Amino acid sequence: MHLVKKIEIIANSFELAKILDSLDKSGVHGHAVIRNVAGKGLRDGAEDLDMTMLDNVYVIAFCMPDQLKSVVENIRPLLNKFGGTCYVSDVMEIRSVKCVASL
Amino acid sequence: MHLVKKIEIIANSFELAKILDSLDKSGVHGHAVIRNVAGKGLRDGAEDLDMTMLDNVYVIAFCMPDQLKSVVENIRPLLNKFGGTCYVSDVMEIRSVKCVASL
Amino acid sequence: MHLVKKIEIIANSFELAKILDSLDKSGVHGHAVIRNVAGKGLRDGAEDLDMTMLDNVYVIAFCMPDQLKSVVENIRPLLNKFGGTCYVSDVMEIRSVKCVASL
Amino acid sequence: MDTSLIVSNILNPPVLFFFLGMTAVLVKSDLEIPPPIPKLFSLYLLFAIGFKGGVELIKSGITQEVILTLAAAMLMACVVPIYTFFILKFKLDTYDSAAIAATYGSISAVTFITASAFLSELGIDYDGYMVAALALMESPAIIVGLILVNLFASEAGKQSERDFVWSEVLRDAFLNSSVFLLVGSLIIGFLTGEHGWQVLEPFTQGMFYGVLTFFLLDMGLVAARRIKDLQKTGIFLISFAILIPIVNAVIGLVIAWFIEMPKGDALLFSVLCASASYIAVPAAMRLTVPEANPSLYVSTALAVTFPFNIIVGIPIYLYGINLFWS
Amino acid sequence: MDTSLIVSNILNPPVLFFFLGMTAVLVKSDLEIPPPIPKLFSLYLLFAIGFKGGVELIKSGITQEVILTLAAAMLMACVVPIYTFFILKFKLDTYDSAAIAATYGSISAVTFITASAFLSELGIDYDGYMVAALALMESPAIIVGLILVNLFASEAGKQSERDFVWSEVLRDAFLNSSVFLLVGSLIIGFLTGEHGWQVLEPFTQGMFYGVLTFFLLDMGLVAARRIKDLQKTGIFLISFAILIPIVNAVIGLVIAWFIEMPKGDALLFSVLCASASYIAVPAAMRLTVPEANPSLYVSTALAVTFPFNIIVGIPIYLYGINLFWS
Amino acid sequence: MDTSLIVSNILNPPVLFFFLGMTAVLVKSDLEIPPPIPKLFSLYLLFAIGFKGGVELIKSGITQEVILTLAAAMLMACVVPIYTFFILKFKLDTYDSAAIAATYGSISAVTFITASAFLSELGIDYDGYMVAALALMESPAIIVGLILVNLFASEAGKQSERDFVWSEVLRDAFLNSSVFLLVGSLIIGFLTGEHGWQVLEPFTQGMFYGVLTFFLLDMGLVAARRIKDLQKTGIFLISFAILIPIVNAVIGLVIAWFIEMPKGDALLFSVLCASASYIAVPAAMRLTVPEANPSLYVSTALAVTFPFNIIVGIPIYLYGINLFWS
Ligand SMILES: Nc1ncnc2c1ncn2[C@@H]1O[C@H](COP(=O)(O)O)[C@@H](O)[C@H]1O
Ligand SMILES: Nc1ncnc2c1ncn2[C@@H]1O[C@H](COP(=O)(O)O)[C@@H](O)[C@H]1O
Ligand SMILES: Nc1ncnc2c1ncn2[C@@H]1O[C@H](COP(=O)(O)O)[C@@H](O)[C@H]1O
Ligand code: NA
Ligand code: NA
Ligand code: NA
Repeated sequence: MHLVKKIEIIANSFELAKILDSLDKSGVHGHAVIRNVAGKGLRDGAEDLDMTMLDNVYVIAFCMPDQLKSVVENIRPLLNKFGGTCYVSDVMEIRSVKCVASL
Repeated sequence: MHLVKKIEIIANSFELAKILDSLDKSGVHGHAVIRNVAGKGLRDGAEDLDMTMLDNVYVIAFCMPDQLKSVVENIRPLLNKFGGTCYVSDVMEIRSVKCVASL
Repeated sequence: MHLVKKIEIIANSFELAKILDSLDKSGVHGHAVIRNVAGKGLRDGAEDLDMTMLDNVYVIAFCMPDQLKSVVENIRPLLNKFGGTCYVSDVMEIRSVKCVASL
Repeated sequence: MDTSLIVSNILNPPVLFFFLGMTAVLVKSDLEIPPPIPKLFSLYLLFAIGFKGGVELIKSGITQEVILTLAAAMLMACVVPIYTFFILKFKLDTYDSAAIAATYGSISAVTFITASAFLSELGIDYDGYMVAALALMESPAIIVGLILVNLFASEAGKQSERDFVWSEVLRDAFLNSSVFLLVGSLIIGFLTGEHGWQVLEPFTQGMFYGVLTFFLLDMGLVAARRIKDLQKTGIFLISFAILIPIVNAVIGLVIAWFIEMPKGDALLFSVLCASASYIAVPAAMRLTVPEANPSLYVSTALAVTFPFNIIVGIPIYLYGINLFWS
Repeated sequence: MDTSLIVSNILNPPVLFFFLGMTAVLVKSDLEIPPPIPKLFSLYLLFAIGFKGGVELIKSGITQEVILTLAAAMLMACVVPIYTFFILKFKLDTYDSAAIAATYGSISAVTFITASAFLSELGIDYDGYMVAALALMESPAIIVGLILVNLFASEAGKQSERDFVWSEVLRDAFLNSSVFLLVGSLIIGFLTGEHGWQVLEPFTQGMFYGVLTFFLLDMGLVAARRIKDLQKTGIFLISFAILIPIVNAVIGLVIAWFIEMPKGDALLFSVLCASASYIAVPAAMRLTVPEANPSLYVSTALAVTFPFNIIVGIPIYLYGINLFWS
Repeated sequence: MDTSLIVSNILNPPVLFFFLGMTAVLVKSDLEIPPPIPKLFSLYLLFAIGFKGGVELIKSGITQEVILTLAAAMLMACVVPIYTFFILKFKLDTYDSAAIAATYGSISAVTFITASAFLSELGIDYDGYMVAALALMESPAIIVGLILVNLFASEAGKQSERDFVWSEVLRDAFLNSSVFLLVGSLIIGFLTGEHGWQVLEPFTQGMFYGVLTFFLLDMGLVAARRIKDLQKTGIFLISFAILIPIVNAVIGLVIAWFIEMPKGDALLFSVLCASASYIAVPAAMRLTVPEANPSLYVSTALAVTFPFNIIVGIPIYLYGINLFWS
């Protein structure tokens, strides 16, 4: 097992393309995206998954600890501009032949 | 970066309103909700996402460490009564202008 | 509060039955499954949630620390064969009457 | 007994697709109707049946017959949960008994709709106001069930009694999405009448049978997935889930005969009495009687009573009617 | 004033189901149309209305009338955001003003479709090329809104100005899914003509009214959920959200009268002028003017202007037309 | 060559909406049909085509012609993967070759359905039992592909051979959701016959063309998104994905000519031979031959062969038939 960083981002779905770009630019090429996330933040009250397309996405990306700095630098301006939240934590990767963080 | 607590709750969807209320009462105003979560717990076997509306929700809320005690006090009676699971872990928040836990 | 392990697996949806079997065999009987997860890994480029059924599932299972070894042994061959990622982290369980990891 | 009615029922597309769904689960095919498609279909069916009922209610007017029928419906919705509760108490605790009793006191809209499609096929008329009876019979059992819990629960149970708020319970019972959409569509059908009917007809009438067929495919999948739960349920509950519908249908028929309902209405009324709720009541019970075991009350209603009514119940009840009405 | 038009509008299934949806939220029923079903319905409506418009456009041909109408549409789409911007600036900052102004400069396809269904009911004809006007009026307000922000934003605002790329903005404006599907279906309807119409007719025509009805049920839910946001909005914006549609409709009618549109077209044109966008424009504004508060521009358009137009606006505008056209 | 057939094919709503979907991706519009709507449409199409086939099968009966046709279908489903495997082996490894070969040995139901809609437009009849051929041709290629892997895989490959269970493979091949629903609907159509057809007609027939059109819009989106994968694929596979369908269609036509199929059946048969699976086979291959690269076998079938058949293949094959059958 191997220590990697888990990045969790919750943001409006229209930011998704920009977020994935930022991750990619920081060298984090793997990610998982859950759509249709309802939520409530500081900014605009409850997001009901209605016709107004104000639904959120939940993005998970696991990366090597040394990529983290670059990710934060790239993501923060997005959060500053459009809102959304980003959290980082420590997880252990179960290594497999096709494992992700090792490459 | 700043230490905050991540609260994850998996429970039947009919408890959702009560759970969000409890969080709110404890001063945790932000949250994200993923619906249509299938699962299997101790209580009632597999939840197939069928017409019987026994599907689960997955609620994520990030909060300040000092709010945690109040959240636990408010959520536990719900879990005792209706079932569901609640877990807490440490995460680092990437601060942004519109960041959440800092307010 | 009580320390338990959180296992997160992201894999192609066709592996789901095999993954849940492995968990079950390792004594981890509770789990939650989020379907329709889009993503990008090392292996086959972006998974668009299209007709080709290449969508992912996100499986979460909380277990006792001593079950972990067995889970890893059972899951790793699956990841080796079919791809997918598995991560483990520490979380605190909020104990309730119907709590999960304690049993 | 004449089995031709059963055969002609079974050879209908909806019932055959119900079988197909069950078969898919048994042979482990990966066939599934992904959520929320079944939800869409069930909203559609409630919308269409409610609207049609309203349009026909305005034609028939609110006559004495209508009022008698609705009174009979209310009566059955209140009596069934009480008498079944005492039967169930022989074997089960108060919570499970009350929850199951409430389930059988309420109704299954899909069973009703399947029966009405069966009547249409056979060219037997039925009145639009039976939809009002359907709507009326959904909720009372929830209230009766809770009263039973409050009366019979042990000390420990009394604690949880304090926990639920009656206003919430009443809202769950009378304003849950099925009742609300059904009654709402009924009222709108009543208000717009023949004119509204014409513009909506290709949607509410033309597609109706097809959507029902598709929906029963999903119900077959759902019911079959629940079958394994029946092991835990035990032989007592399985017998209960077949015999009680028959008993209720017979009571229903007797009442229908007394108040001189026409044939079609009598069938729908007995089907309402015989059917059990697997959506509204279980949802309400989980919130208000969390001590009861959902796999008991959901699985009996869904994996035994529902298929029983769809496949053999409906034609049997009609057979009974044919015997006595002529 | 003759209220019979309003009554006959309200007694239509779509409007009644809109009320039903609002009622569901007010009485706290758990009725909901789960995503992505509403998305499916809105795609269907755009597909059907666009296709029908294209088929009829090929019949009428591209005449001088068509060109005049489309020019009038473009004009209104550019002028409305400018003049409303200055009204809004009295009370709000540049960002909020520009975002709201853009919202009201654009249109609501569902309002248009409801108006066209209302016309069909009354047996009043309208031309297929009005759908082209609908498509044309969706986007310009977004561009005008952004230009207003660039011109009037303070220093601090100028910073964010550098951030967005015009090519992206233009793509959002002219190729967003509603405009794209509407225009695409229009072109395909134009290309396949009468023949394409016949094969698609049971789908695009037969189900149209039913889907619209179902969709307005959902719009009622969505609009009512937004009503609580109106507290934050204040009386100024609420009055704005009722008065400006009337003003815009009147301007629209005057233009329609000058260029001698037939009655049906005049109603649709005034409805386009009166309606406000709650999908395309808000999405674009969040990306390009993140400083503006979405609950202001979404809630006014969705919880005030949309219901106002659907319920009383459409029949009032038609009443006006009836006065002057005869 | 006479291009009028191609033009008349392209000017159909389904093909035009397929283009519209591809265009949406190319111009980066955000148009999308959110899941699970496309799933609903594909279930609907299988249901409708299967049911219709069953109803017509009972009319024609199971004659010698039927049996000959089904035997020819089985033959092609087994032979195509074998011969294409050896062609592919020139450039690719055993795993990729077998997976791609299986893909082309199987069929695409949507291509079949589009071809049958094209025939209906032109007023050319075809027999209901062609749906049975469709169902029969879906699975064998999976089995043949696996046998090829087992025979030709290197030592390292032999290891994974031990891993999969034949019973699971057979279930995936013969009971996967498409085959299961198609065959199930066929049987139910067969059982309920003309009577079942009449009650379901507005649903299965009336909406059919519209749903197909909508579905092809989504297929256009999906196919275009895959186009960028073709870079990795290389010129060899792209040529393969265009030439092999033509070769297979010609073989199919020759067989059809020998067993004297009528024109419509011959077209459908050649389309079955020419089409490649992008759902059932890829799913099975990922499970049983995980060594093969999915972007190779999915993208060629979806981004090259499918559009090729839909746009020019179908009319070309019909052109060939017109030449030889008259
Ligand atoms: N404290 C929180 N915990 C969990 N999710 C949050 C929290 N705050 C915000 N979110 C999510 O992030 C989204 C954007 O937040 P915001 O930028 O504050 O509007 C919200 O809609 C929520 O879904
Ligand atoms: N050990 C576990 N790991 C992950 N999810 C769980 C676990 N136990 C229960 N759950 C989820 O929590 C829901 C409610 O649990 P329960 O109250 O035990 O029925 C289940 O349906 C699962 O989705
Ligand atoms: N670094 C990562 N972070 C988050 N999710 C990942 C990562 N790598 C892979 N995944 C997810 O796991 C799935 C399978 O990965 P793979 O086996 O590499 O194709 C991908 O489709 C992603 O959804
Ligand atoms: Na009953
Ligand atoms: Na406007
Ligand atoms: Na083929």
